[in-house]
Amino acid sequence: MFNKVLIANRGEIAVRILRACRELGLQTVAIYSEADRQAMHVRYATEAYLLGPAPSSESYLRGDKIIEIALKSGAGAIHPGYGFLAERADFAQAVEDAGLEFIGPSASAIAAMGDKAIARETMMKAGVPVVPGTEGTELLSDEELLKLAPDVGFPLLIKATAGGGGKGMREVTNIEEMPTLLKSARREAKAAFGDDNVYLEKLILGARHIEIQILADKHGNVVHLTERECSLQRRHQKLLEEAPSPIMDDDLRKRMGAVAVQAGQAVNYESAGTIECLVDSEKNFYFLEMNTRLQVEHPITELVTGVDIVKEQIRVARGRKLSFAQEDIQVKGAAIECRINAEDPHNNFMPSTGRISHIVLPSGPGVRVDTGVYSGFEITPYYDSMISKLIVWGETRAQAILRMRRALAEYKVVGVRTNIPFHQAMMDSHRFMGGQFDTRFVEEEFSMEEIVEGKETFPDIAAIVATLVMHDQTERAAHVVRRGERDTSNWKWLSRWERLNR
Amino acid sequence: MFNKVLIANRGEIAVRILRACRELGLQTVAIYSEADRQAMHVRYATEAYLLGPAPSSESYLRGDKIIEIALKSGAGAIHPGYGFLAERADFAQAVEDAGLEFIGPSASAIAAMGDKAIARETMMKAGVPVVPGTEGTELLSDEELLKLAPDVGFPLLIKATAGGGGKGMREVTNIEEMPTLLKSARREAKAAFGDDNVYLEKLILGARHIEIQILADKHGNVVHLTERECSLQRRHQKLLEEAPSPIMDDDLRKRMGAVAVQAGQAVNYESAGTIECLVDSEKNFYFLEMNTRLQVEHPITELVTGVDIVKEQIRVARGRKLSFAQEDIQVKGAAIECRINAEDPHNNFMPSTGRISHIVLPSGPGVRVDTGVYSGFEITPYYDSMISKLIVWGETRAQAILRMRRALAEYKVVGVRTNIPFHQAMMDSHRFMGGQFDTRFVEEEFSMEEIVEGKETFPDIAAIVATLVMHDQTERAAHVVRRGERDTSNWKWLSRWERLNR
Amino acid sequence: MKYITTIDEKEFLVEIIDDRHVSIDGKVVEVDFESIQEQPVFSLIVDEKSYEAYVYHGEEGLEVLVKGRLYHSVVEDERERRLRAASGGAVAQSGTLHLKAPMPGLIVAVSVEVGQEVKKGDVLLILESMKMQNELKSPRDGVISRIEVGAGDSVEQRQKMLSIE
Amino acid sequence: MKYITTIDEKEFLVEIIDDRHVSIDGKVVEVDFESIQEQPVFSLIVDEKSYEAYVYHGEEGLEVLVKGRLYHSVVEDERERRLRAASGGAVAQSGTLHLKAPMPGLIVAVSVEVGQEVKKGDVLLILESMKMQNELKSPRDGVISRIEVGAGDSVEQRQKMLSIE
Repeated sequence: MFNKVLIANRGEIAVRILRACRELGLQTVAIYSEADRQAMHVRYATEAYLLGPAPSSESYLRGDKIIEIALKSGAGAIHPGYGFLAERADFAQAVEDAGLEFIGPSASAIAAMGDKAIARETMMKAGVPVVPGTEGTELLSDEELLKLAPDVGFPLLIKATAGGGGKGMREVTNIEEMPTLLKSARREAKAAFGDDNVYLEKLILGARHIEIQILADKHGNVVHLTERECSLQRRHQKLLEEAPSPIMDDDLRKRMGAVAVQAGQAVNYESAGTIECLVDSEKNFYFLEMNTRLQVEHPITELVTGVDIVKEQIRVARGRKLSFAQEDIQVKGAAIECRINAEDPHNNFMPSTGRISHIVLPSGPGVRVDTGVYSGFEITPYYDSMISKLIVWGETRAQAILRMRRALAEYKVVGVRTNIPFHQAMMDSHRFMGGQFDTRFVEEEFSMEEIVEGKETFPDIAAIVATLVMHDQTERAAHVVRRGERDTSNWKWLSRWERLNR
Repeated sequence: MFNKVLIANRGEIAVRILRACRELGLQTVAIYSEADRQAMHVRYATEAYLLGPAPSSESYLRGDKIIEIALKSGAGAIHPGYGFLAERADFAQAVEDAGLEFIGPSASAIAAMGDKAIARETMMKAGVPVVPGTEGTELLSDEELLKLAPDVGFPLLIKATAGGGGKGMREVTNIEEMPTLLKSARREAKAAFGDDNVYLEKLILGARHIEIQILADKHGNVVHLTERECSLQRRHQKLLEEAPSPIMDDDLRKRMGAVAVQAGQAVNYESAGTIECLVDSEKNFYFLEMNTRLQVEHPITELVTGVDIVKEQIRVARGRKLSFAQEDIQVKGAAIECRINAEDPHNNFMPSTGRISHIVLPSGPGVRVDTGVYSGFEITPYYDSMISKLIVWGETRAQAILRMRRALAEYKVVGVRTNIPFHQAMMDSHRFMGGQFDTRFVEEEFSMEEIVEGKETFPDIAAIVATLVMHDQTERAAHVVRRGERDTSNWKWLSRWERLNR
Repeated sequence: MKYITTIDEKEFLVEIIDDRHVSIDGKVVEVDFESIQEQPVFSLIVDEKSYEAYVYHGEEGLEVLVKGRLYHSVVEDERERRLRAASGGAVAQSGTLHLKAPMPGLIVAVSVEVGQEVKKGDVLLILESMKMQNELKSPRDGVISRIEVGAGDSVEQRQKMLSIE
Repeated sequence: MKYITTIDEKEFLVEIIDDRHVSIDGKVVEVDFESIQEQPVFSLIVDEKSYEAYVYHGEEGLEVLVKGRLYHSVVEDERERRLRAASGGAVAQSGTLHLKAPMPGLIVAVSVEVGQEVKKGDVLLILESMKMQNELKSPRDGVISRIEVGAGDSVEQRQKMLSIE
């Protein structure tokens, strides 16, 4: 049984896993690219090894090097987190071949479920409804896909077979634009997963994206931890998730949960996994894909069920039985997660790079922040733009929303733009409050500007502050004020502040 | 029904209450002394009013001025927090007389229960066992107390009638030392509560300090939220609390809960309150006192029951019924709170004043921090030394302990000494882990040094770090290195750091 | 001292009277302004209303975050204002605009050609960065006068990519 | 460059060889030392073991917090060490010790008299501050040579209260 874990990831999820290991009394090995030498996960781990240059292909995607480091450091297990190598069956196999424990499902389960086309076929065979699309598991060329597209019907989606997180995904409304979109989807998939294969799927309109979390051990126990509502997306990237789903009822939860457990059993699943489904307005659900790894949004499930999913993953990887049974899982209260991205919501969600000169995290009752950044952290263009996850719990959905408003108001990031204003507008949106939305809501019906417009603004206060700050700065420059311990000026100025902002 | 609340307090509890108000959509009024102009609670509130100079007697104890500000600002209610005016019946009465809502029990309930001597009598009449002591409710002179002492029996405790939090409390082992101890107890009580009356109570040896949280509304509903274990104290100051108590069983919980509810009903109690008891090794319990206010340690109850006590206080003050009944209260998992004090545990817990030049709060799953301090905060000698509360939740007590270890390791405070090393040693103590302790444990049996001694140390690492830092500093001073954006030196130095530490 | 302070295109006349008083558009208000130690944070109490402001230098002027909203400010004293007025004021508005890369990345596609007329909001090019394809749009109407990058090029942050007359 | 670095009374001979190598008590180790931006925090990786250190200036020398433990350090180069050795080194140890107030407060009681012999750990006086009565104990054996405060006095931080020979 292993006592040292290598975490093959970076950012908030590396820190999340390190925390779980520490709480289990396990030693930890961090790996890092040259861009991440100062990162929290490097400082937080027992050991840290340099992987290579900043680009993922030369660092976090170097499975060979990672296994080499695991062996050298004496780590008995590798936790892949999400993204990077998390859903690469070849990596899982290589880890196993090296005599190490892969904290996740078996390579064969990843191959069966991780490949979206094979997964669809597996589920169809098990009698689970799937979204219509290109059936079969062979890899298809652009020519073949263009030929199959009219049968699937427009609008349709191009999806990466190795995919997840909306990467390599394109929406196609007609055959004419399809060749170009195929090309860009393949390019993005290649960059994100090192695999440019894609398949087609019918686009179901008015649907909600609801997923079921499962956990399974090596002893054949598969339990589902109920659902997460993930319909709020932009360009197929989830922005905000909640548990439970506002549309869920006991019957639907039972049915979806049963299918999720069945899906896990069909591939002898082990560890944490997620069954993603589309649910239409009649509450019919369709299997979409299975993510054979930890999800970004796993914390909301942790908050409503009380189960620590990452610790449980590690426990079952060590051969233990699940610490709970299906009947122990009860949903209590409601949880919401806002993904805080370094993106400017006022400017088409353009990613924002640069140094976070100052950050204030919200805290207090019912608030959890999972992050890997800190005051002084440099956001580089090499990795994705998510800098943290803000997660709240409330006794009811309404209280969770009110708490999220409070937490967002406390969250301050100086130096880069973030999508906090987007989340604030969402928390004020009547459609969101009413639970009335589908997967197209953010892109097609939600207007941040409209919601912001109605709010009270304080341009006069901003004017006073800006003027006092500039005035003081000018005065100082002119008089070369001596900087003593005590400054009697009322709008005294900090040299650090000046230095930071010049 | 009020829509604006004045918070008659400072520090972490003011921030806690402000957060609750914000989550309820209420406007807030902060008050502050001259020492607290930069404080978080001032910046966090909708409005802020200066009270007066730093000493409490000229600021946070000025009830008259606070009511005046409430009226001026249009606040309809006052939340007193804990300490300061929270248990002053005259203040509660004055608030009511001014036509404002006091977020707490009625003046008569405070008078009946807040005065420890009257409370004892009330409970005795209701048939609840109390710790033997000076019975009766008249105020006693030193002479009278000295005469009664032998009947109570030594060892005994001198306690402030207006008291709480160990202030004005003294342990007496013989009659000879009693006059001096009476004097110092009265002086401390006067300073803390503006009232120097004291009474005597037998000291029960080997006892645990266990308290029951109650909540009551204006409609006669009184519910208890189960117990908190508060035996870990030093000089009668709680240092660390947990819920549930390791010694609790269903029967004892039921009996103690019933008595707590009965105590509340006896005085038509409203709002949050706590029944403090001593429990001896045979699980007999004795009523000690009732705290007619929010407790410092309320968050651990919030974490195991899911009830937001502060929000519930505000709701019932607005005339609402309690949002739950007794049967809804279930204990889930375990919670621990460590009070983080600016005290040097290596030097007799001497308070530490000065500026917090840098602070890193722990975060992530199951961790909550309630605090009013930040990087740059100045700890003054005017108020108490508690700078924050670190609270964790775990599925089991063992997991909560492991999580607390993790969180304490993440908690970094630079610039002042804190008692974090004390808590770390406690989390490593076998006696604590086994739940085997009483109220004398910290003072008489716990040795931080002994526990720390067994741990691995890193003097060589400290030596390398110190040398590299000094070397770099010297080099810089000698060569007057130009400070460019990019510094090629490997142990580059930050001017802010230098400035901070010179 | 008098200043003309522009907040998101709205002008305010702000006069600093003394340490506790400011007039804004002629109205005198009592201010209690405090810099929070070690942080780019200011606390302003005006008529007992409490405001917390996070302030940092932006492209031009200060960025001020108040109650969840970011305000762009330009503060000028009377002399600066006169100088700018004399030099023609908003001339830059109608001159050449250089589109610079907001972050390092890879040019996926350039959607315009030299000589092409563009409207505000038209997509000019697609820049791949942070694993996302980002459409860069025209900030105003104009004509493309120069293109300095092509599909497949890597660009550095703030590198000039194309110009609009 | 060679240094004699004292950590909590234990001496280390530390030589800085180059940017990546240090020898400690004669043993050469590879170090990767990095200052974290904006924070008094350093990351040190030695033989792939990762250490995070919080460093600040204490009364004398640097205070270094590593893995939850605070180390007091004094770093001297060879020249400084020689100078100190020449001037008698630990002389201050046996000279006069001035007890200063660790924080502002009120003297509740003075438990000793001038001329009285005290042992290390004996209570010298009681200082009330932060709503607590704090016993100040003698840091070493000696004789009280001077008392400058009495019960009821207010003292400022670092004010001299009494002296021990």
